[in-house]
Amino acid sequence: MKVDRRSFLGLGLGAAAGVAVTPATWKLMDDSSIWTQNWPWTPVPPDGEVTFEDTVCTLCSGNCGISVRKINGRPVKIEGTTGHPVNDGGVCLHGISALQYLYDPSRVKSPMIKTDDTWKEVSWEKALAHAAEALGNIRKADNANAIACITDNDKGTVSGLFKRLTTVLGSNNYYTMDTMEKAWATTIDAVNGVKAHVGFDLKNSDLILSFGSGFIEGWGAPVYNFQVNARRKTHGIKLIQVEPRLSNTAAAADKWVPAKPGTEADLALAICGVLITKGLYNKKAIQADDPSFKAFAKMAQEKYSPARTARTTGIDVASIQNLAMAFADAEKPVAIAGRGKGDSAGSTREFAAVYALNCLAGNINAPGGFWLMDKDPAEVWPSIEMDAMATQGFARAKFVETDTVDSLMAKVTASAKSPVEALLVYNANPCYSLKNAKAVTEAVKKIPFVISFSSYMDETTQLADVVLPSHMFLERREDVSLTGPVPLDITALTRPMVSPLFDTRHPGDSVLSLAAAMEGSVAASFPWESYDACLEAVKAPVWKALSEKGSVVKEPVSLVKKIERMDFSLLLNDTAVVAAEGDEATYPLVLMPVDNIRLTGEIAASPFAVKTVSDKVLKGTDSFIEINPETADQLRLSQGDEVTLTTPVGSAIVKVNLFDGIMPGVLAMAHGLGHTMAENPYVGGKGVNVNALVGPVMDAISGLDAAWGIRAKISRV
Amino acid sequence: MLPNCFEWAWDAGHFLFFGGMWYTIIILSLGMTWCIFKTIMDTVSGKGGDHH
Amino acid sequence: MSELEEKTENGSTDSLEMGVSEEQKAEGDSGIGAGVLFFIAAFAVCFLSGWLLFPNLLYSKKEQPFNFNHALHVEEMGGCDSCHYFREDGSFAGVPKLAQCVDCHAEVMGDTEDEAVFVAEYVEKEKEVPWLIYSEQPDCVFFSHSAHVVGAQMDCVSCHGHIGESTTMKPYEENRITGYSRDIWGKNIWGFKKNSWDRMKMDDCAECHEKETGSKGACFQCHK
Amino acid sequence: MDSALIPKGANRCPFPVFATGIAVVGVVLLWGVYAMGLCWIKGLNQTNMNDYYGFALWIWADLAVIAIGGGAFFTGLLKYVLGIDELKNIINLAVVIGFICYSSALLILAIDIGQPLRGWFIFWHANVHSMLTEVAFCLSLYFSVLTIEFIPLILENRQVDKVPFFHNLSHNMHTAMAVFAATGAFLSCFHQGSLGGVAGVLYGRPFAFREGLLIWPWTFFLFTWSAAAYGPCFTLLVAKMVEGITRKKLIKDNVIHLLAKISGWMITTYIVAKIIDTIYWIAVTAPSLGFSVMDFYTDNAFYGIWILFAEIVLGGIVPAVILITKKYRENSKMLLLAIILGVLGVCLNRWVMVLQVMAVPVMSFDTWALYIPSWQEVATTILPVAYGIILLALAYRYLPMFPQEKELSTEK
Amino acid sequence: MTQQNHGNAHKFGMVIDLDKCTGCGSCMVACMSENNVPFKEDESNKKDSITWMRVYKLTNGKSFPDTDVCYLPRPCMHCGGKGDHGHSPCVSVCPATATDYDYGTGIVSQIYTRCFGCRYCMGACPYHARFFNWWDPKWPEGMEEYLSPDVSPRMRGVVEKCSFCFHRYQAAKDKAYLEERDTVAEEEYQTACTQACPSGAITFGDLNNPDHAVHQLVNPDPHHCGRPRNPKAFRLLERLETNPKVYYISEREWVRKAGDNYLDGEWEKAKMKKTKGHE
Repeated sequence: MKVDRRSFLGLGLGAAAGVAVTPATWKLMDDSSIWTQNWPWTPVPPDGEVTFEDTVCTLCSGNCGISVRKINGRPVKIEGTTGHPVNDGGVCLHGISALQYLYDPSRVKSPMIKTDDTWKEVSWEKALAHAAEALGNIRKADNANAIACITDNDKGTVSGLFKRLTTVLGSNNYYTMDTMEKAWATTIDAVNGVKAHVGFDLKNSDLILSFGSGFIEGWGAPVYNFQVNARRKTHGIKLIQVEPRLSNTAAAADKWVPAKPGTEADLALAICGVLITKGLYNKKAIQADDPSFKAFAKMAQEKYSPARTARTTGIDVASIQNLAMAFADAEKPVAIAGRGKGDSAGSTREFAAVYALNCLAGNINAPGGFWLMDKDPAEVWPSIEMDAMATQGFARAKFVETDTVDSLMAKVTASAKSPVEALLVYNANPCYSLKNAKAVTEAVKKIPFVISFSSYMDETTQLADVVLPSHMFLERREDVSLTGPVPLDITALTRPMVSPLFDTRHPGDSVLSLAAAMEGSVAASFPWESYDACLEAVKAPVWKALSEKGSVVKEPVSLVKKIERMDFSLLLNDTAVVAAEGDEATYPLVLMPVDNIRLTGEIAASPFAVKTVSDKVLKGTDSFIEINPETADQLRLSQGDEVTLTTPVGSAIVKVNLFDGIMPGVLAMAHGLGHTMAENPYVGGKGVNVNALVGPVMDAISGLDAAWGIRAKISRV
Repeated sequence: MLPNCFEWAWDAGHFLFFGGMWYTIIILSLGMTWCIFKTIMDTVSGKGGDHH
Repeated sequence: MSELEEKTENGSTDSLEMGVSEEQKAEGDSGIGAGVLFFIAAFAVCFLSGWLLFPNLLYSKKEQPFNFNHALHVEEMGGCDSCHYFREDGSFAGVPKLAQCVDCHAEVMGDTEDEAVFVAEYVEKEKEVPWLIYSEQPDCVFFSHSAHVVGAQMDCVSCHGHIGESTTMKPYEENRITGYSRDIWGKNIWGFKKNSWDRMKMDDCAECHEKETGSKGACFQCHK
Repeated sequence: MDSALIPKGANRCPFPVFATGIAVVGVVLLWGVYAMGLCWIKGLNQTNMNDYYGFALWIWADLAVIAIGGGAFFTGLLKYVLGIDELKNIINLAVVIGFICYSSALLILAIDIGQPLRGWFIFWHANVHSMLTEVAFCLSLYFSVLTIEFIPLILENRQVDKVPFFHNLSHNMHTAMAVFAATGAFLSCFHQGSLGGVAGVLYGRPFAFREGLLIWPWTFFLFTWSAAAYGPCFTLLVAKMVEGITRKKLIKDNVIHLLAKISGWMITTYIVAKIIDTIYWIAVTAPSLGFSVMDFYTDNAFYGIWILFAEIVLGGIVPAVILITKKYRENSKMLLLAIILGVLGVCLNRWVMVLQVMAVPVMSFDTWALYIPSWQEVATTILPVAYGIILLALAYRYLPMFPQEKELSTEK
Repeated sequence: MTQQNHGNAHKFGMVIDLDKCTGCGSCMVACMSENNVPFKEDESNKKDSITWMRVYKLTNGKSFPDTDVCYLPRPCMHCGGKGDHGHSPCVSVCPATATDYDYGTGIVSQIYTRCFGCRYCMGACPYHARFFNWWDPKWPEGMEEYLSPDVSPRMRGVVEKCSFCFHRYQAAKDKAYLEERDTVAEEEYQTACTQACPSGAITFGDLNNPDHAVHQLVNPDPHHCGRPRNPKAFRLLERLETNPKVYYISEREWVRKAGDNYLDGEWEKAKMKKTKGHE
């Protein structure tokens, strides 16, 4: 039998017919499509029991109460805690995406030491020994005061431990980052001579006069303000926003007063002047015969008369009169200040002017008014032991008298050899969030030894020599005292939602183990064997309530009643006026950094947050600047053009976004972009850091950074 | 397509749509079977042998 | 094209044709035979492999970590809901976690070899037992036990069969391509089923829903 | 070398020349296949499509290729059902073109869907109310009809014809062809229409929405009518191209002019209906939804009123006038101009009915969305063209497509 | 629940007060976190960024200093379609019934295992509320731990959309069945965006139930497929008769006008008729 073409044909047909009759083909067709429904690389989240656990979010000074939904102990969702005094169930977008910070690709996964520019992962013991040895050498070289430490604020036990460590090492160079709360404290101190914590009782006010504050864009406690904003229609709360640009607050406000940038203080003083001339101020609160008040009144009425102020602010006289009348007619008016989110300090003159307005309204410590709160931290610290090197170092003068990191960095840049030989950084990212970020980065590079306690490989940590990575806030048990300008006195306790993912430690434990590694008096000053023990000991007065209920709310808030003086003399002379750096001839325009609720200042935004950012603020890796269409026409620019933006401090390539809501001649750029985090492609390398284009302007009185913008010019690329 | 499909419902839409479809399929398959059947008949009776 | 060309051109092809037809005639009868023979052989091979070989290849058999005697436990503990219970938020706990078993099995109970494996490998090491769940639906399915057991007063047997009376665990058969358990996709490859728990695909649920509630229900009733 | 396969009495170029031609077009085909592979394996992120442009170049190519493939069903209808026997000389070409167009359309659809392995869900879990279901069913059924119409042509290949079974089969199929052609025409009327319905039913898109008769929007009837009208234009265009490339006269002029005349009258009636529909749409439908006509044609970089003018005047009225007046129709240059304009007109109509629908903003705060296809999209659109050329070349070389070829070659 | 028992069917809907909305984006992130929505390294091309809830920024088009801005959160509208018969623009076009209208709840479902990605529904939806997975979703190493089991993660090649957090309705029904109740209370079924909105601008509930806040806020007209009788409320693209279930409220007239398309002078004419009518 010869095998020829026909038999092959038979074979083929037979096989085909055979297969067709079996279920194989149909089954494979069916199964292949079901296979596409269950691709091995498509995740299948395991199901389980749903539980909720409450903790507090520490991403900003609002400290909202959040409850974490867990499936078999695995956190899957962050929601607001209903009934919490600050946020009552609401959460901002950053709080909701906190789990993305927990699993952030740029998390530092274990202690690291940098040897000739390459990171090497090491054990905790090795890293601590390396740090202790370096600090020890500096102390032995009798230069203990050259050790500096920067934290975000000096509230809470962890900051306390860092301050204690710096002191015990023998240095008084402990600095905290500039915030609006610090600027208010120095203003109150300058005017009233008392130490107080500022709070605005906005919920009960009926007129909020905001001088550039991002009332619904992250200022103070963001969610608290959202809820105040939501009550405006029902509770008759008027909002007036003074700002050169139509921000979200200005758009939601009942009235938007487009004053020229940097002239908010002048407008406030002009309103004071009008109130005084019309005698519409609270006579009880102010002694009319007080000489300093008389001088202030004369200045406010003459130097800041409505006519002159109209010229400086661009707001016509009638509007100034109306503003004053509105402020006078309101029963419980309150004026607030602190630009954008209040991340940077701001000019004391501006704060004093606004404070004067509140004093004239007589709403100090009144419901719906301006509260001077006396917050006792309820902390019990045991005594410290100082050895010879420590006492000698501590006696020396602090590098910078005013407690501001900007001046410290300026001093390091100025001197050939850096006065600071060792720098400890915790919960702060100066290389990104300080103005003139490039200069700050150079300064930090000059510092021989830097220890970072960050959880993330952020800009400052990239320059460090040793990283002692901290747990992320969802992995910590820690006390958190509310620092935002909210009329509440709350100390809360964050609870660990998940056991630590990486080889990190609680920052408190890192300080304790670093001190232990230093032996001697340094170790002796830290008598606790773990941070939990320290927390329990230091917060002893309120520990029982704190550990059981998770938070201690002091009802009613204790207010500073005894005010020695009401002295506004600091406003009399013009030394405190803060102008934008750069001369008008070469830099015709003004650049203003703008705080956007959807981006964060200190740490980088989460992938979800960056995803919500409009494509008119960030497109690919290009940042946009907002410019008024009129100004754009004069420069023959159209939407999306690429331009070079140059300021006295730096320059960058950005794109043009035409926005009718910004004042002609003013440029605005979002704050919170331009992070350089290689491991996190979701936010790293996107856009321009506006802090690299704006330089710091030291406030004449507080010494804090009071820059609100800078002069700039743009040219086609 | 068939009554055992999940979406199958004895309603107007299905009658019209699948009625038309099956009607068309039947015509086509009848047409083809007729052709093939006739071809077999012709080939067996040796009709197609001459090459015109 | 000239006459000549055409003729030669035709001529050459004719001869070729002539040659072809002769061959065909020469082995006419045996040729057809070979073709048909091959046809039948191929048909048989494919037919049998399709019906017998393919189902076994398609499903992989896996053994449970160790044997679990349902009958014994039902006798000791009472009904199904002593281990498979409802949480108070209405969700169903499903296969019990180690924490439940440890209530009694802190140390070895009884002398079976499986008990030894259970206590040694899992209880002492506090490792969850990786049970292979016969009635596990794919990720796109939302099945509400409370709707069926409490709402419709259905008993467990109608979907899970008599697993309660089993003393040994049958091997877990899983479809290699889709990952579905054979209890979901059905024993009989052709789709006939004797009792309700032989198969639990979408059509089976739809059939029962149609009967009980009058409609197959909206998509989101069973999908997530 | 392959002379045994070439139809009796026809002469074709030597095989090497043919082979190089196929090779060149084959390279373009492989480039398309590579792009298709990319789209299947890496996913549709290979294209520039996005959530505004779910339908883009591929769906346009799909609609256009089906519209110009309408020549097959219409010519079939004319010859077999209406008995215009003279068209038997061009029906083979029409069927081959139809087969190529429909197979390309099915291929494009297979590439275009996100989950090709689940493609059969459209048949199994069919939603009878959806126009796309109707398209899928009738498209694949009509493709089977086209295959049935194509098989006799293949069976007439010289070598295949020798086998008596095949010879009888092709003969019998010819006799039954009228039934198939009629079913094909019925199916085509439906799915050409439902392709029009795809855009017409979108009551969420004022640019595309049209009222209609029962469940069929007016675009349903317009699409069928335009496919039947412009399909023959494309068949004539391909005929002219084949004659140009092979430098042989393959179809007698009277057949060409007959088909052109019928196509002319179809285009005339179509364009009249199209104008009426456009006027009704501008005057009644769009304003009732809050849109004036210029909202669809202003403040964007591409779509202006020129596109409406081009589609109706250049693509409709001009070819209609040329094709219905004998003097112009007979003049080969004018005829060529008419059929080219016709084909471009129908392709432009399909472009507008797919891409401009996606571009026009509907919410007042939405913006125009413009889109440029990626190279993968272009390559996979050229893939069917290359495949079509190869198939047509093979058919021309080995299958007796043109009955009048021998007669015309001896005349010369 | 077939079409017959329209009577006791629910009709879940949402009312968003645009004067309370600050544009903060909490609703966007809460929705993405709740429903396992993926994110790419570059999400700045807003035309293929999967945001089930998207906040649009509207301006009144006036120049400085009369410019005004309003934020408009846009979830899926869960359209009832013409005459509220469930032929939503997308449901009526889906060839494989991967998206369906549930008469019992009024919610448009989207089944990711049935969808084969033809994207016709994306073309049909005038609100751009449907998104295609052009890429296979990918989470950074370890982040898959935070995925919720209530919503199945999607695979490339399928369309996805807001489901009014239907899994929360399923969970609420689970609890109701256990407690032998057949209805779900208003606060038991709230979407993630409603719960997360810090300003309380979003209200969610059953439009058919007079005791629910959404019904009281908007007072839907049962004879005109739920058209709002509150003059300050409006629906997006009302004229297209898609009958969306999401209502917006604003005191600002230019915002209400931005909700639909009007020929020149039509808005003013309609306003006069309204003031003469019953205000």
